[in-house]
Amino acid sequence: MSDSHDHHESHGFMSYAFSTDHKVIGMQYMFTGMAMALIGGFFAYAFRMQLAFPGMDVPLYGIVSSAEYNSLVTNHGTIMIFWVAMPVLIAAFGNFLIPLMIGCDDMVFPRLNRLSYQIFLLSAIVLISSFFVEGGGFGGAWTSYPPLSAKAEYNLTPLGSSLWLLAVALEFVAFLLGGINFITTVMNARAPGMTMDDIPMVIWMIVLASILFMASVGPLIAGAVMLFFDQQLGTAFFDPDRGGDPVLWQHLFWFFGHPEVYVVLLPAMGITADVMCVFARKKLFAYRTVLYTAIGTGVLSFFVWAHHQFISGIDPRMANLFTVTTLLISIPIAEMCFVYIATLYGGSIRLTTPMLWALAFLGEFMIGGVTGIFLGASGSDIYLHDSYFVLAHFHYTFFPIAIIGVFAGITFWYPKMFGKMMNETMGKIHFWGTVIPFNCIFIPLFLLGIGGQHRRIYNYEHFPELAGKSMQDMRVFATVSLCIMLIFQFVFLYNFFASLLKGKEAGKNPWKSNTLEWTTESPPPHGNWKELPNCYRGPYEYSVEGREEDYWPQNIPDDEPAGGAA
Amino acid sequence: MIERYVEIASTYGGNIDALILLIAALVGFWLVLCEVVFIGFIIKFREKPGVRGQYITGEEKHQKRWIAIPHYLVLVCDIVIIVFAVNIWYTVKQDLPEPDVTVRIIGQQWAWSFVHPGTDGLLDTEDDIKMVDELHVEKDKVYHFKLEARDVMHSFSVPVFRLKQDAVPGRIITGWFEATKLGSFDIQCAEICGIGHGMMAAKIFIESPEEHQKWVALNDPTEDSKHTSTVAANNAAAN
Amino acid sequence: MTTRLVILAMLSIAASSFGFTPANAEADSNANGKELYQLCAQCHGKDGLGNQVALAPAIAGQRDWYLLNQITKFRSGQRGTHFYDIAGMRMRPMALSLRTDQDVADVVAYVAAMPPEKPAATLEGGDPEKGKTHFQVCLACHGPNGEGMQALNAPTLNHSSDWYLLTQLQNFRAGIRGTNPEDVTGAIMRPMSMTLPDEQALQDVIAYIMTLSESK
Amino acid sequence: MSEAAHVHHPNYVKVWGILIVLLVLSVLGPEIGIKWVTLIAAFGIAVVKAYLVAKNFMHLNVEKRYVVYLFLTALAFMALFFFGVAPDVMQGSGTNWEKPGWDAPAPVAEPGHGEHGTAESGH
Amino acid sequence: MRPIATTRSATGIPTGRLAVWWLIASEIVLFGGLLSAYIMYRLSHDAWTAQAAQTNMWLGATNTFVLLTSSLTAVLAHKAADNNDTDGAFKYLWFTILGALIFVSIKAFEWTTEIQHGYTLTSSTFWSFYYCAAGLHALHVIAGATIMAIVSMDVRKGKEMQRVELCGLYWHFVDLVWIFLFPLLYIAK
Repeated sequence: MSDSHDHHESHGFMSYAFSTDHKVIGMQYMFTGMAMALIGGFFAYAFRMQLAFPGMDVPLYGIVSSAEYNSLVTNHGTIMIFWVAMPVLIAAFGNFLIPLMIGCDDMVFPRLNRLSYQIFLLSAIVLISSFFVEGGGFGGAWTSYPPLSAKAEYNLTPLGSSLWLLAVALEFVAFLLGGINFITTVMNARAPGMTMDDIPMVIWMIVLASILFMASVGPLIAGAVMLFFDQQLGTAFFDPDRGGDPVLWQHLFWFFGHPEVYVVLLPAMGITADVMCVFARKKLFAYRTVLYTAIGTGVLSFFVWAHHQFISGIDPRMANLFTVTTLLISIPIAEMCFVYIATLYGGSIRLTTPMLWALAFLGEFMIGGVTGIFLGASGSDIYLHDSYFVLAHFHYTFFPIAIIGVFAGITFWYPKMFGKMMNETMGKIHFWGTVIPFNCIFIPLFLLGIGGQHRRIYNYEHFPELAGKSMQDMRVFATVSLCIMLIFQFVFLYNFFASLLKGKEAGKNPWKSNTLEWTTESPPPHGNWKELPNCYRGPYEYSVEGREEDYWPQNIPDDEPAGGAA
Repeated sequence: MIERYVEIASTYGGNIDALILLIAALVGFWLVLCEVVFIGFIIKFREKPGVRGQYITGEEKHQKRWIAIPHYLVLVCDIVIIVFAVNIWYTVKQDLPEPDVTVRIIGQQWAWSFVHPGTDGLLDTEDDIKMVDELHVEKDKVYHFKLEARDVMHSFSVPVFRLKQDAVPGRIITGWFEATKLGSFDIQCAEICGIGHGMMAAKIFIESPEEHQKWVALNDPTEDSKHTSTVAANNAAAN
Repeated sequence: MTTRLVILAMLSIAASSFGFTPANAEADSNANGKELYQLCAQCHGKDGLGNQVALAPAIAGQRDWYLLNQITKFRSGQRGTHFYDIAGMRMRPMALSLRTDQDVADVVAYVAAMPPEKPAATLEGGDPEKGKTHFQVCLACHGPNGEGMQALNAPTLNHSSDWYLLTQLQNFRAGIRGTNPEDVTGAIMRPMSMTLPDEQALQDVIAYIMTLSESK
Repeated sequence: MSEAAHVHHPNYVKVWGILIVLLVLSVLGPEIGIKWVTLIAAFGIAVVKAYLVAKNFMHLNVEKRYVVYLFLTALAFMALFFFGVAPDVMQGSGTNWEKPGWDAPAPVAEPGHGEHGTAESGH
Repeated sequence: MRPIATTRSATGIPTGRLAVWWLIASEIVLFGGLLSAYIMYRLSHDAWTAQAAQTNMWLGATNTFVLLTSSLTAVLAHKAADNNDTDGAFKYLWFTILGALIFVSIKAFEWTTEIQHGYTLTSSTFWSFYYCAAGLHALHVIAGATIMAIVSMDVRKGKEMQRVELCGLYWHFVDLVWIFLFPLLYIAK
C-alpha cells in the first residue's frame, strides 16, 4: 500500500491491486472496461439472435424471454456507456496519458485515484450481481423512466432495479473523484513551460469531458437517491398518484444524459486528433478553433437535453426552444469535423492501423452526426422518436466513439503501454473485420426505423406491419453481421496478448511523435522520467520547414537542432 | 420515399415525410461533400517518397476561410430546417383544429383501451363504447384524443399517421389526427413499459361514415338489453 | 440460469476458455417447459405461488386441462380483452408470447407438475359457516372438496389465492369475465356467480373454500 | 508550498456577529406574517449570509477570479435546469396537457398500488 | 511522500485547494438538482405550506446558529494553522467537530420527535423531501467531522497544516447549504 516513489518494485498481487501508480490504475480501468465490453457484446449477441430468429434457443444463452430481452437491452446500454466508454475513454486513457503527456510523475492525488478505481470496480460487481437476484436484472431501459423503474409490481425486478441504480450511482461517484483528479492535475501539474496551447488535444478533451460530467451529473445523483427511495422506502417523488411527477425524472436524467454524450465523444475526438496529426505528419489545423468548438459544444450541450423528451410529455412549446438549440449544436461539431478534414490536407499520410481507426472514426461519426439532425428537428422526431432510426443514429455515434476511437487509442499507445509493437497485419484484419460488419449491422437498422420499427420490442411477430419478410430479412442480415464482427474481435484479443509476449520491441518513440509521453522509456518506469521534462512548444509541430526531421518533440529546447529520438 | 415502406393515412403524414426528405437532402449534401473531400484527401496525400508534409497552422485568415465559409452555410441549412420543423411541430402538436369527435385512449400494462363516444358523440356518457386493442375512427374527420396511462409510461404510436405521443401517468395529453385512408393499421407502444411491451399491439380501423355508423350501432351498449346490465356494472366497478 | 451464470463468470474473467459448450445433460424431461416458465415466474413466482401486487394468482396445483383452456382463451382474446380486466390485460400478452402449441403444452405440463401449496389467506371478514351454505351451488361442478371436474370444465379451487377467487367472482358478476360470446365455459360460470346474493356472500364462500384446501 | 495560502485574515468574530444578527432577523421576520416580508427575510437574508460566508470565511474575495466564475457557472446551470423543467413539473396544465389532481392536497397514505389497487377492489 | 505532481501549481492555486473548489462545484449541482426539484414541487402544491408549518423552526434556527458558529471556529483554525499555531489549530478543529456533533444530535432529536408525531419519510412528498435533503446534508456534516478528526491527528504533530484550510472550505460549503435549507424547509410557510 505504499505510495512512495522508491524503485524497489515488488510484483505481488497485492501491490498490483493496490498500486497508486497512474499507469497501473489506467490499465486496471482498461482491462475492467474490456471485460465489461465482452459482457455487453455477449448481451448484444443474445438479443440480436432473438430478433433475427424469434424463439430460438440461442447457443450459449438459451431462450430469450421478453423479460430477459428487456434486461439484456437495458444492461447492454448501461454497460456499454457507463462501464465501457466511460472507463476506457476517460479513466483508462486519462489516467495513463495525463501525467505522461503533461510531463509529471503521477496524478496529483494518487490515493484518490486508487479509491476511484476501487469504487468503480465495486459498481461493476454490483451491476453484475444484479443479473442473478430474484426476478433478474433490471429491464426498464437505460433511461429508467419511472413509474416503471420505481415500482416492483410494474417492472417485476424488485431487487434488480435497485441494484442497477446503486451500481450507476457508485459509478458516478467513482468518476466524480477521478474527474476532480484529472482536472486538478492538468490545471496544476503541467511541465514547466507548457502553456494552455501546448497541451495535447486529447488531454484537453478528457479534461473538458470531466468538467462536463461534473457539472451535469449532480442532479442525476440527487435523482438516483430519490428514485432509490421510491423503490425501496415507498416515497412518492415520481409517483403521480401521490403528488409526484414522472416527467421530473426524465429531466433529471437527460440533463445529465445529453452532456454525457459529449463526455464520451470529446475524448474520442481528442484521440483522433492526436493520432491523425502523427500519421499525417501535420500540424493540427487551427488548434484554437478545435479547442473553442469543443468548449462551445460542451456549453451548448447543457441547453439541448429536452430533445430526448419531445414526445414524452413535455410542453410542446418547450420543444420549439430545444429544437433551435439542438440544431445549433451541429455548428461547432460540424466545424470540428471540417477542421479534422482540413488537417489531412497537405499531409503525408501513413495508413497504419491506428491511423485507419482514427480515419474510420471520423468517417463513421459524420454519418452518426448528420442523422442526429432528423431527431433534433421536432417535426420529424414525431415519427422517428423511439424508432430504430434513433437506435442506428446513436450507434453510429457511440460505436465510433466507444469502439473505433478506443481501438485507435489502444493501437496507438500500445507500444508505450507495454513496450511492444502490435502485429500490423492482424491489426488490419481486425480493422476491416470490425468496420465493414459495423456498417452492415446499422444501415439496415436505419431502414427498419424508417419503416416504423420501434425499439425494445423482443419479437416483431406481434405487429403485422413489422412482421413482413423483407423486414425480417434485414434483421437477420444485421444479426449475422454482428456475429461476424464479434468473431473478428478475437483477432484483436489474440493480437493484444500475443504481442505482449512476442511483439517487436517498441523503443522510446516508434511513431516519431512529438508529445512528451514518447520521450521516456516504453513502458515508462514508476515515476515516468528519471528527470521530469520541460516543454518548449506545441504538440503538433510536424513537418516544420527548415528542420531535418519532420517532427519536433515538445521537450527539445529551440537551440538543439536535431531531435533526440530513439 | 417513406411511403414505400409505410403508407400515409393522416393529413399531416405527408408533411412529416416531406420534412424528413428535406433534411435528408440538406444533410446528405454535407455528408457526401465531407466524405468525398475526406476520402479524396486520404488518397491524394498518401505518403510518397521524398515528399514531406506541409506545415500549415490553419491560424491565418485565408486558411480559416475554408472552415468559416462552410460553417456559415451549415448555419443557413440549420435555420431552414428549424423553420420547417417548428412549423410542422406547431401543426401536429401545438395548434389543434376544432374536433369533430373526441376519443379517450388509455395505456396500461400491456394493452390499449379506447373509449369511443358512441351515438351521442360525447365522451363519458352511458353509451360510450369501450374497447380493448381496437380503435375505430371515421375517415376525414378531425379526431381529438385524450391520452392517459394507468400505470407506467406508454407511447401511442400510429406509424401510418406518423403520429407518436407518450402517455404519462398523472397527465392527460390531448392530440389530434385526421385519417385519410380506409383500412386497418397497427398501433404500437413505443415506450418501454415492462415485460409485455413487445406484445402491446392494437389496431386502428379507419372506416367510411356508413361503416362506422354500422359499427357504432352494433356495439352501442345502451341498445342491447344484454349489455345494459354489463355497462351498469362496469360503471359501478369503475367508481 | 446456472448455465448463464457460468457463461457470465467466464466472460468476466475473459480467460481463454472460449471453446466451452454448456452441459445441458440434466435429466429434466421438460426442459423446454422449465425454460419457458422463467417468464411466467416474473409474476407467478418460481414456485407458482402467485404474487398479489403483480395481480398474479397461485397456479401450482391447477389442473393441466384448465391451464390449457385458459391460456388458449387468453391467446384467442376470449379473456384479457375486457375494458376493466386489468389483470387479464397483463396476462394476455404473456400467453401470446408462447409461440407454438407445443410451447403451450410444455409450459402447462411444467406448471401442472408443480407441487401445490395452500396460499396464505389475505382476506378477512368471511364466515366459512355461512359460506358452506352458499357452496352447495358450487359443489355440483367443483366437487364437494373443491377438487374440480374436467367433464364440467370446473377447475380445482383448492390451491387458488383467495384474493384471486374474489376478483374473479366479482368479474363474473360484473360481466368482465364470461361475457365474451366465444367464451362458452365462462358463460356457464357467470350465472352461477350471480346466485350469490351479495358481496358478503362472496367473502363467505371464499372463506369456506379456504378451509377446504386446509382439509386436503 | 502554500505561498498563496497566506491571506489577510479579517476579524472573523465580527463577521460571525453579523451572521448571527441576520439569523435572528430571518427568524423574526416571518413572525410578522406578511408574505413578502417572509420571503425577503427567508431568502434575501440567506443570500446575504451566503455572501458573507463565501467572502470572508472561504476567502473567495482574494481567490483567483475563475473560482468565483466556476461557482457562478454551476449556479447558472442550476437556474437553467430550473427554468427548463419548471414549465413541465411546476405547472398543473399547459398547452394540450393537464395534470388532473396535481394541486390536490397530497394524500397521506401508505405506499399503495395505484391503479391496481382500485382495479382490484372496484369490481 | 507525495509525487512531484502534487507540489506543482501552474494556476497559482495550491493543488489541494483547487481540488476542493472543484469538489464544491460538483456538490453545488448535486444540491442544486435536489433543491430545484423541491422548489418546483413546493411552488405548485399549496398544501405543502401547512405541512412545512409542522417543522420545528426553533430547532432549525438553533442548528443554523450551531453551524454558523462552527464555521467561525473552522476559519479560526485556518488562521491558527496559517500562523503555525499547532495547538490553536487543533483546538479550533475540535471545536468545529463539537459543533458538528451538536448539530447532528439536535437533528436526531428533531427527527425522533417528528417521527413520533407520525411525520415519516413516506407521509407525503414534502416530508420525503424534508428527510431526503436534510439527510443528505447531515451525511455531509458527518463526513466533514470525520475528515476534520483525521486531519487533526496530523495537525497535532505539526504536519499537513494546509489541510486545515481545505476541510475548513468544505465545512463552509456545508454551512452554505444549510443556510439555504433552513429557509426552504423551516421558514417559508
